[in-house]
Amino acid sequence: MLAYLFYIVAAITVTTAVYLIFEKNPVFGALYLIQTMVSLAVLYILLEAQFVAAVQIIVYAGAIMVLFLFVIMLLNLDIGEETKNALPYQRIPAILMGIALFTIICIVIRSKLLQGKQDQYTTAFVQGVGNTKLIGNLLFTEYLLPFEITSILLFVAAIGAIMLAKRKL
Amino acid sequence: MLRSKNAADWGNVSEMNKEFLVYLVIVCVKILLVFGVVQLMVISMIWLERKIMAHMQVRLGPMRVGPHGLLQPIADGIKLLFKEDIIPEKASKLLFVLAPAMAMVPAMLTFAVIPFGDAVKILGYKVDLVITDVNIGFLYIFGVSSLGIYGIVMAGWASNNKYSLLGGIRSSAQMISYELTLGLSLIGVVMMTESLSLVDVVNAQAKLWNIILQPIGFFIYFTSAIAEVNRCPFDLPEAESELVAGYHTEYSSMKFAMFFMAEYANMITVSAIAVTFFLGGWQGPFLPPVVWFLLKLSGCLFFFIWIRSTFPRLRYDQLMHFGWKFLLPLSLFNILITGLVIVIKG
Amino acid sequence: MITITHYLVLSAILFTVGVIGVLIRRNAIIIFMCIELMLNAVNLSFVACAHYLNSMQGQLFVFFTMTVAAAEAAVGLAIIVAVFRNKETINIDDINIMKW
Amino acid sequence: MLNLVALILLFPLIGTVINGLAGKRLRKETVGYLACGAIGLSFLVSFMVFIGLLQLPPDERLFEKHLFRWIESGSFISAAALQVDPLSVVMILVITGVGFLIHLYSIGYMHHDKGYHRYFCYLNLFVFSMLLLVLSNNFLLMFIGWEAVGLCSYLLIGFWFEKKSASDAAKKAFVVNRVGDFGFALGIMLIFLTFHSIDFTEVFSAVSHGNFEKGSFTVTMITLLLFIGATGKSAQIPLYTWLPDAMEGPTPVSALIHAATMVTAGVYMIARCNALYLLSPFTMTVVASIGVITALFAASVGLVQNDIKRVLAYSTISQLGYMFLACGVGAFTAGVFHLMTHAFFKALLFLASGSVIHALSGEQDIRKMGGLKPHIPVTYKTFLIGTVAIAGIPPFAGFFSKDEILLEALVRGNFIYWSLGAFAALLTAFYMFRLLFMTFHGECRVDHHAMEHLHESPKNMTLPLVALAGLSFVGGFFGIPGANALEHFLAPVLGGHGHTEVRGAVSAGHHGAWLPYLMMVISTAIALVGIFLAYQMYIKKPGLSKKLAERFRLIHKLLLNKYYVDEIYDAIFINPTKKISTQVLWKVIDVRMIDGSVNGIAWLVGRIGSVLRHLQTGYIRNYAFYIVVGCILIIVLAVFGR
Repeated sequence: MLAYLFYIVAAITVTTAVYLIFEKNPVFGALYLIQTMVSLAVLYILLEAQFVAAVQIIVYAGAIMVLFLFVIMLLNLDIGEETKNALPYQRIPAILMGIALFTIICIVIRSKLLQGKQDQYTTAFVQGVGNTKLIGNLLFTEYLLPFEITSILLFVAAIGAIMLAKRKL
Repeated sequence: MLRSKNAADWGNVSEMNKEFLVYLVIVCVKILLVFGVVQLMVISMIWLERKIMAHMQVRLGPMRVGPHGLLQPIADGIKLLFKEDIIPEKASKLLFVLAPAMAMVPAMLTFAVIPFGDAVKILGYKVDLVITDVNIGFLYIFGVSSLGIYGIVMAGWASNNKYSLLGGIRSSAQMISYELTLGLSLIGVVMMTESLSLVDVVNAQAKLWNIILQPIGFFIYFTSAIAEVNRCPFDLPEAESELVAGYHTEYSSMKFAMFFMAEYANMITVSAIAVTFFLGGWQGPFLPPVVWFLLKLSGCLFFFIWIRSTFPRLRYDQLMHFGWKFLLPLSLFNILITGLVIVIKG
Repeated sequence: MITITHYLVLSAILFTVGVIGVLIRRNAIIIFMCIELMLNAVNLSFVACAHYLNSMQGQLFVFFTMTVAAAEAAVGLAIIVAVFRNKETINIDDINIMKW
Repeated sequence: MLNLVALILLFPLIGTVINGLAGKRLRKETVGYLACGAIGLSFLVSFMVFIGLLQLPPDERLFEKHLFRWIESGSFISAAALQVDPLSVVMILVITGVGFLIHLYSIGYMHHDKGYHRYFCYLNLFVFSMLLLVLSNNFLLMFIGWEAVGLCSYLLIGFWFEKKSASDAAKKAFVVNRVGDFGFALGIMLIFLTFHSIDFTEVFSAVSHGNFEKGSFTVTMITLLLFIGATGKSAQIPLYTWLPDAMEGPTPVSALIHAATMVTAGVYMIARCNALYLLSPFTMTVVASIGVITALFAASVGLVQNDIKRVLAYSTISQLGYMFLACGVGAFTAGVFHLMTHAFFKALLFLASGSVIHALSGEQDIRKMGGLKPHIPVTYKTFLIGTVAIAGIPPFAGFFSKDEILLEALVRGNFIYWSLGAFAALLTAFYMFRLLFMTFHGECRVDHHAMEHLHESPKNMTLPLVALAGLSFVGGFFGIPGANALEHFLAPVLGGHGHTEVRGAVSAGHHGAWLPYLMMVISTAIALVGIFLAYQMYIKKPGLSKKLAERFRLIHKLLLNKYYVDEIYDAIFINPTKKISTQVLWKVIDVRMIDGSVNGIAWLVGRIGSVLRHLQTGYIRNYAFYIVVGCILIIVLAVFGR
């Protein structure tokens, strides 16, 4: 049953992603991407990563994509009219390159290059403690420095966004 | 994800025994019950609001249909149902149709994790009076409510009307801004409870309501909630006088009714969250828990109506300044204080 | 049975779709969304690996990726707005003055 | 107290930095007293270090202070470390003491100059460099100080760089010094190759352990190369030509750099390396010969010069020749002793001459002086003391040291050294008194314009004069025969090659104990003869000198033109170099080959670029496409490339 769920969700994810890149209208593109992200959240739940799933919805679907929609509407780009195509000859090679990239990645996935080490956080252990609690613990002890650095990153990004977008400060 | 029943077990068909079937039935019943009650409340809210506001403004309100206009919502509903369903020619049809549903669904979904009563025994089965107790209920609420914005934004854009679009843009900016303070105001409660489950939050308030310990948090939450559901005095996205009703200008008939209902449903949702997080949930003496819950909920809803009839609408820049320059620092301050107290108390 | 390979291949597909999107689209915002798609694809592989290796690091890394994505979205969209204000377009083929 | 040694360096450096960076905005008084104060504090600390050193037993008077690691490259390790031992203490006392007096003098002398702060910045920097030179504990750090004093000398000689002669003189000093420094640098490299270390202690202990036989080729080369450096810095034949020209700088600079301190660096260096030099008898001979020849040569030129400062410059060269003579015969203590006394009286003479020049509003030609004695009495008296000291009249400082050198030259060297040295002493006494008489006595030849402004110098200029005069008077008693304090003090460094042993040998040997006293009498007699001759020629019969000059016209002309050395150098070195540089190096190698290849490469890059630039389309998607292609290639390499 879980397998079916995976296949269904994966199909939705891929379909919406493909729609995104062929969709003329950016608003619809954004909506497709939202759907992709929500489907990914479902996949995260299947992978026992509840916290990541929730954050995926809140941050990606709820905040970042709203920002995208907001900008699209602000610039009123509703008609996806692409006036000038300077590189019409790049379309076919690009798609071929994409396929080549996919093939290579699949080869890497099948190869012995990807080796992992089993860690201590088994499903049973995680469920005993609680996924959120574990992440919180790790984030505020072992990974405190990167966590703080991301906060600085966000701070700087906020300043940068204001600097860029404001006409006059 | 589910505490009572592990999600991973679903995959094993052979283990789908009787117990699971019973569980399924109970959940379905609970869903239907909650959905029905909420719809009923929405309908009665429409009547109540008109009546209460009328009395506050020293008039009578609806009096014609039924005693004291009691059947007015039903009359309104029938009227809307039979009106012509207009879809503007240049509108984006799919989104235009989808938008009201998108507004309605998240409002209802939130109820899935709100506990409305203590556990009771029915026919030998222990039944929690909550549709499902998720251990990340807090995150769930925010995940779902952050999606609620899309209904309004899509409606505003799909209508292909500049007023609607302005309403949509306004609401997206407003809701992003206030969602931040909304979330931060509840962090204090979560820090004290040390759990993200709403059942735990309610249980932790058996002795003392959180509104006593977190008055600032409650104030911030309620203010942000009003903005989040686009109620007066923060109803900029649908300001009749400047935007000709904003994002639902082009809507008519049942679609309009759904927006209308979504707004009230959202109101009930945020009130229910307020009750759960700050007002002790279903906790209370003498009366049955469910009754206590409904009573507190009604009190909150009355507060909404009260504010609507007393406060004037803010200007848009005032709204933004209030959110970013006052509420956000205040909520951060609140978290800081809460953290300090927790650390000092050990 | 769903193995890690399923997830990784799905991730690869999403990533490739994102890459193709970046290469063939001309609307800056859509390109940006394609980049977000690529980030999401990578996130998926992180979570999948974390799950199948009983590790927590993958999930933590997703958390950091999201932070970066959020920062990137804020700054990137601000840049797009600024470009639009100057050039009245976000078709990146019209924004090509940085050349010989 | 010895730990304070770094402070000695620090104060002048601070003075340099403050005056160099902010001097323009400071008041003149502040600048002057800041610079003076820095050197004064330095002197105090030096004195404390001296006291600290005295408290140690004589055999342990060696203190090294490690400041920081400086260069580490393979087996080559050089630390920035300071060394305090009797020799360096004597040097720092002389440098800071005389330096302080000259700083004080400069406040008055330079008062009207618009480059006031620049002057004091350079002066402090110079003192810093000189202290670094004498305090360093290895050859490399010493070389830094060595180069830095050269730089300061360049800056100060060319202080009035608007004057062409000054800037030319500065360049000349710089270039001539470079020749010497080149030899010095080569010497240091050879030392490192030979001893695998450049620390004084390690090198000298390696030498004293007898790993090298006497007169070995390597050691001879090392010492000769070092000596080339010394001739450059200490103005010996053949690299002396820069020093007379260096008189273009302000007079206190001449006193400080070209009399008292910098030019003695070569003597100091040879004294420091005495262990090495003693291993090479050939070099010693070279040193002594060059020294005595220079002494005589410069003294003879000094006879006929008419510029007051030039006379003193040649006398400096001559006196330095004495010091080298002392070193060359192995009497290092006598050399250092003369270095010290010379610093006192030569600084005094220069400052006094500066006072004269100051009084005459810049006049330097002694033919336009005369009869100044009553107008500037303090200057006269101090100048007289200086002159008597340099001429070698007991009991003034110069007598003891010069007499000692001549004695050593006779005892350790041979009769030729002594006779040449004695003759030079005669000439010294003669030309110094000629200078004195022509300046202060006789009829007044000053033009009336300058006469109106004739005045004694202010207090802060005469005070250093008096102090130095005192030192010139008593300076000799440090090394008075019999109770030779300086010699005992220096013995640990300059060791058994010092004076005492010789005295012992003298008293016990075939010469007999009477020799030193006989020598004293002879020295005094020689000086008196010189003075008498000068008196006869310039006071009694003023026309005599002219007659003599006409009688020996050829010799006079030769001397007046300084043996045409500058012209010879021009013809042999400078003009051919210029020609080769212009015709070959510039027009062929530089323009055709170097410029040509550089331009050719630039042209080639330009051509390639103009083709390649078409890859840069400005389309982001294009770049992204290249990136994807690159990624694929990298992954392919990573997967299949192993």
